[in-house]
Amino acid sequence: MVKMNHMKSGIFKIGSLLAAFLFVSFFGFAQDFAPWPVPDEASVVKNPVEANKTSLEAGKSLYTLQCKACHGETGRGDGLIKAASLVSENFQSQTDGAILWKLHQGRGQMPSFKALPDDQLWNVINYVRSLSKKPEDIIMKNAVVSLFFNEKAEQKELTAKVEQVNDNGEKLPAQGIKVNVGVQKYFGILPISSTSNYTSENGEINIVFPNNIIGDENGELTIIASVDDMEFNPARVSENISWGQINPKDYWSERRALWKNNDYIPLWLLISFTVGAISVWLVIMYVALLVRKIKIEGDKSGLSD
Amino acid sequence: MVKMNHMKSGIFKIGSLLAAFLFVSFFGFAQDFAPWPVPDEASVVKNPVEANKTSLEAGKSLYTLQCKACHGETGRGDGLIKAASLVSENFQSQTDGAILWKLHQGRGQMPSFKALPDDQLWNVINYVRSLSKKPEDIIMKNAVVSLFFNEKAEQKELTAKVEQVNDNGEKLPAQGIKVNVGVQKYFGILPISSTSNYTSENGEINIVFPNNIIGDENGELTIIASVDDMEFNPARVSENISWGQINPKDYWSERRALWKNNDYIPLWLLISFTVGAISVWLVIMYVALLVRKIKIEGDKSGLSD
Amino acid sequence: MSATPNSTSESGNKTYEQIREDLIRPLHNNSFWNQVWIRFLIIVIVLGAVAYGHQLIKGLGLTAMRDYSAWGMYISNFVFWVAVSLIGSLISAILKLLTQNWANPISRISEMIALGAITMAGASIVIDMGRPDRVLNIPLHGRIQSPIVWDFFVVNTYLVISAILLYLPLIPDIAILRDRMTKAPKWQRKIYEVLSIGWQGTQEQWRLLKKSIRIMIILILPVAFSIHTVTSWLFAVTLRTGWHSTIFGPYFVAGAFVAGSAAVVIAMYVFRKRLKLQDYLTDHHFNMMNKLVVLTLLIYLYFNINEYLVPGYSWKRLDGDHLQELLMGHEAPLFWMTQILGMVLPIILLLFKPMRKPLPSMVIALFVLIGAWIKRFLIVIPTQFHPQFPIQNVPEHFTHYIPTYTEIAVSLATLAGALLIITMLVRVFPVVPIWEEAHDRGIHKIFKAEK
Amino acid sequence: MSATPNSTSESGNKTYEQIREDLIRPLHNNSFWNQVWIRFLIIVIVLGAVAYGHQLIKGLGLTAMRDYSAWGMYISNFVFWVAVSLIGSLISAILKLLTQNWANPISRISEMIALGAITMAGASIVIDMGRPDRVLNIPLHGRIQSPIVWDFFVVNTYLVISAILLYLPLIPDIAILRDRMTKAPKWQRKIYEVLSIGWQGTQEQWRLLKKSIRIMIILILPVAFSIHTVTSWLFAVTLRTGWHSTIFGPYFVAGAFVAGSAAVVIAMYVFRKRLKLQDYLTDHHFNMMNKLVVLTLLIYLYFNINEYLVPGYSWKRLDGDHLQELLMGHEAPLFWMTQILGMVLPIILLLFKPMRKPLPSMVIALFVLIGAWIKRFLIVIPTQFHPQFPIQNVPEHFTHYIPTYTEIAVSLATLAGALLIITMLVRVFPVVPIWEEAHDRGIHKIFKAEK
Repeated sequence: MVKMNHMKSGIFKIGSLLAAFLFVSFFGFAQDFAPWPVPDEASVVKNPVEANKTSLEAGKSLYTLQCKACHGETGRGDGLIKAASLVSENFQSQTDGAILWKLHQGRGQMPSFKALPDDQLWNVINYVRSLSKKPEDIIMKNAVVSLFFNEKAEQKELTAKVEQVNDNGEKLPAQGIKVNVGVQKYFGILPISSTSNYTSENGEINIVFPNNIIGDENGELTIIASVDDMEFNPARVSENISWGQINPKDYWSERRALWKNNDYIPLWLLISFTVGAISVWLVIMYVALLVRKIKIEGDKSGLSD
Repeated sequence: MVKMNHMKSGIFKIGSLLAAFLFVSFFGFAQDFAPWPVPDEASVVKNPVEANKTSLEAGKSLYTLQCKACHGETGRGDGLIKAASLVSENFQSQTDGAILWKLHQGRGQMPSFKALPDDQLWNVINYVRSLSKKPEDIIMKNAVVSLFFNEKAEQKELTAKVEQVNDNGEKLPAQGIKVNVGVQKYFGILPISSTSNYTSENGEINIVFPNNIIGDENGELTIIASVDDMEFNPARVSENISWGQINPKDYWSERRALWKNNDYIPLWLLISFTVGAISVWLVIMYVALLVRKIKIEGDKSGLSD
Repeated sequence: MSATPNSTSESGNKTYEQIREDLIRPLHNNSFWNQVWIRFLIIVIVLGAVAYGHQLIKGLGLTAMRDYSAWGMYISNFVFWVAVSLIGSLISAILKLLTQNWANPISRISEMIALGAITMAGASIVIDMGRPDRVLNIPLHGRIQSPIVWDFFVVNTYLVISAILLYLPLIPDIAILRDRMTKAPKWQRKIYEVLSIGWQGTQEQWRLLKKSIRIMIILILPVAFSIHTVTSWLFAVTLRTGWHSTIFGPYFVAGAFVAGSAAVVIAMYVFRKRLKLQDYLTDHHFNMMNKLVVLTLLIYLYFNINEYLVPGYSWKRLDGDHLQELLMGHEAPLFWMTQILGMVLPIILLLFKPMRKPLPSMVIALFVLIGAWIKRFLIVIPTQFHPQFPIQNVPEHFTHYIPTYTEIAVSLATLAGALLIITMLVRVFPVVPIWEEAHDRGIHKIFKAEK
Repeated sequence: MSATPNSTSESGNKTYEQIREDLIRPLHNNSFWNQVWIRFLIIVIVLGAVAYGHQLIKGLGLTAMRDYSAWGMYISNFVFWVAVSLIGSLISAILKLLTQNWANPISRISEMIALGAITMAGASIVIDMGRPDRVLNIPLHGRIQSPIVWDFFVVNTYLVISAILLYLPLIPDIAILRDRMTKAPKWQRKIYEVLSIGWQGTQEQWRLLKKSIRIMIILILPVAFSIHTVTSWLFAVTLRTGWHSTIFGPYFVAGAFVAGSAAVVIAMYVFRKRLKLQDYLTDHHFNMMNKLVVLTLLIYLYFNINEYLVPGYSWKRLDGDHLQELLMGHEAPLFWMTQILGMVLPIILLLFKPMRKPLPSMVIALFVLIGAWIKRFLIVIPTQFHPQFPIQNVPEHFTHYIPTYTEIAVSLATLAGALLIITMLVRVFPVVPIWEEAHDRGIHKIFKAEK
């Protein structure tokens, strides 16, 4: 019985180990949303950076790089993994200092950002604060963006012009506005403007268009320009132009039927698969029939015994 | 015996067929250099195109495309396959009309060029005539070429300048000279100038430098500009500049020892190969020893019999 | 390997009754240890089920699968189970067609392992789905061009064929059990009654049975090759570095025979010890079976050399990145451990006859089997960290894969599941075929009316 | 395939003397037809030698090899001969180790074919060299990293091993010939005298001989696999589309067994007819040998599916270009002809027993063998017309490859050379092993002192 008791305790050990594994696993998950107390001395730290446009823009770009993936574009915690909402009452009620402390610490899936200079983190905090402001709190200006194409002998140039629209419908060139220009590709927009493209005093940015972008079979491309400025409502324009390299319509890649839906299924494949599948199952059924015969034979023989 | 005769004749048939094959094969080869008579009415045709610079240049580029591979750069018949020399007495003694006729006809490995317009063929004939002129027949001018680099915010520009050097050492800008500009790559020069780059009146050509050329680990490139004009002696300049994309020194591709010489042989390969090879031959020798033992055993046993 | 035509061994000559009782005896054995083992397996399965339930509710976020490694431990388990399941066809079909009669007493063990493994292969795929309720969409709306559809078809077909191939040679044995196991619980006697389908051993019944078995061992071969080749194509037809390899089909099949053979050696050892079958699973069987392990390992080694040397010689950029990680970088310790402890060393050791005895060969087989699992992990996971298009804006911890407790718990449950299936089969059916064993020993008594 | 343990057949029981005389008789036969055949082969060889001499003087410009197809017919011949030569190891080593005794009477035929083929494989490589006098630079200055060096080593090693493996089982037979062929020409008697190395058939001699044979049939296996795997790597380790394929090693080995088995069936048919060996190369042997052909064809079909489906599914640009040419374009007629007439149709036909009779199976084997040659041509040549870097400034006729008369004449001479080697071997040595045949029929008379 000693042996048995020993054994039983062994089982219980393994069992409880497994249970502990699972518990830790679940708890480890739940933990992310457990309270996260901040020391008082950290909470009282004041944010030295003014939430001006520069700070907000810098904060936004850092947020996009480091935070967006988990916390989501609008900070609602709806990124790739489940993360805390940054627009919740709960979050926004903290002091800036408390947020900075958390950024320094990190916890669970949230990494520590101690390596980044504090002023950059303050920018992010300013930006995160701005996320919770309701849209109606801010008066957004309106703008229109337009595209001009200019083809010289050896070089293609593209001009994007941003004009601010006044309340009375007047258009005036808007200076210092960031404009993103890109080419529509299969999986998104390929940027062709640099990240620091701000409009000049006449509201324009000029971009030398690269020669190596592949278009459709006519070399046609869709160019998209959009205003990326916190004080303006989103504005965007898209134009088509044949500035791309010609992508010859390739019969075989068009017909790469194996990658397409069932309407394009190659006959040889349909036949091989169907014939193969049916014959295997016909043989199985034939064997089932043989087994049935064995049973019938047994019943007969059993009777005659 | 009828059967035997029949058989014999069969063997002879197959044999003579094979012999004929071989004969045709050898003769077909020799034929290329056999006389190639031209009808009189073809020989008397006059060349209507003057052998001026335009004609010679057009002729040269067509020659490079269609003739050079076999007849060689200088027409000595030393191209990829053995072909007739175009600078020989024998060849040059023909009339232009006779050459045109041969270009039209083609023979053996020499294809017919009937598909090309006659005036282009005349250009080639003019050029081929020029090949046999001894260098001292032509007075070549001297030129120097120099390179200037100009880097704007977003764009790199390169200027190649050609100056003609007079007998008294003066340099004057040379207009209308073709300049080839390229980047030195592993297997040759990658052209970055278009084929129709002729210098402007100040002796310059300007080239927008492409951004996508890969340099060495510092992005350094060697730019080569050369004068390509029939009236000038060859002139060439090469300069280094860090305009290329950086090609990070890749430890593993540097060390791709399998592609290198025996000094770089990886130890594991040396050991596997040597050990494998030696052990196989040791086993073979062991079996040879066993066979020797069989012989010794046989001799013994044979004696005792 | 060379075979001795007759598998009689040191056990001497036994009568039919002795053989029958020897092989039936384990079915009466409902020992404490057996109970403990079964309950342990059930606990593991229940814990895994809880973890799976949690995953079902919370989603695959509970696993470590992310943008890079969209396939994780579950898929490498799937490949592993498919691999192990192939052993049924190797031993029951290939060796039988090659008239290697020494393998007859082992054939049922291999079929039981095959059935347990292929069931868990199917389970692993469903476990890997975020929405398992949509599994029927595969046959209903699947693209026939997709290897997933082929795989769905062959896995299910192989499951059915494995079950039939286990069942058919069991019929005469079940009839014996029906007649002999009169003291067994009612449910068990009912099973025997139904499954023996009125077997009387008449000449006609034998003819029909032998014909059925013959058909099935031929049919299982193309299906077995298909199942693992198609499984390999799930990887190989993508353009991904490390997967897009023409050799993958035969490479996977060769690896499967290694994993399955090792599993059989382990099972043989356990059954021999626990069920006291020393007279039926003799040293000779271990000797021959381990020669088979060496043979499969040598073939697998040959395929490994081809799989790594060809891209390794050319060292294309992405191939090079992948191979550097695998052969010299982050994955190298695990990789070389697997290759050496799971392949090279077993080959060398098993060339010596003493190593082919039960205990040492079982230990070696354990290394081979664990190596086989790690190898599949290495084929599935690290490959995904060298995508042809960069993946952007992901947190740093997406760039490596460490299975979560949920995945580990669920995976352990599939292992326990397979073991439970095998255990229950061994509880109810004799692990060595009674009639075949008697027949191989020259006893034809039970073949009532056989010619 | 399944084997019957004993290969005695419809010929009934013969005495040892009958067997000996039956198998020696062909050696006396110096018929008119035989003379014609030998002279015909010599004429073809002389013509080929003239063509080769011409090539030697004029250079490889006489061949159709140019910038694109830098490898031509000579290299595809080389691959073909290497492939055929592997049959020696399959029949003499693999089948023997698998105790498939039915193959014993065929083993010497397969070894003779192997020797003829491997000699011509070596010759083909030298023929392909523009400066054959520099062949010794390979072992002297070769880069050990280069598969060419490995190939040089294994081809020569395999040549030696093939010769030894042909010679060893011949020793007892040569001793018989030494004693019986007293009326043979002097040179022939001298050969027997020397090569029989004083064989007396003592127990010790038998022990040593059997040990030697056993060692050699194990040694030949890794060397045989190496030779064709390394030959495949000559292609596979380059980055060329259509060659850079991890499966190439086993794919070539599988194809080799197909080509060799077909060659054996043809040789069996010819020897049976010409040497009147109906009692020794029976319908049973044809039946079994053709089952082997089907098995090798099925394995080869499996590798073919993997080799074409994996890149065909992904259809990368250059793969696509190559496969389009091969499957649907310029090479498609030849490709599908080869695949269907040389693989699929033979598989289907040989499943029916009447097709495995001597005459029909010989015709099928001819198709298989010709298909095997064309397949190698298709692997070597068309692939080269899709280079990764464009080739510039070449005449239009460089962009396709049609062998010149020189190449055809030289290639025919290598074929004649292999046939001449086999013919001369058959002239001097018995094609079916006398002592093994007697032994298999239960006659132990000649094993003087064997236990």
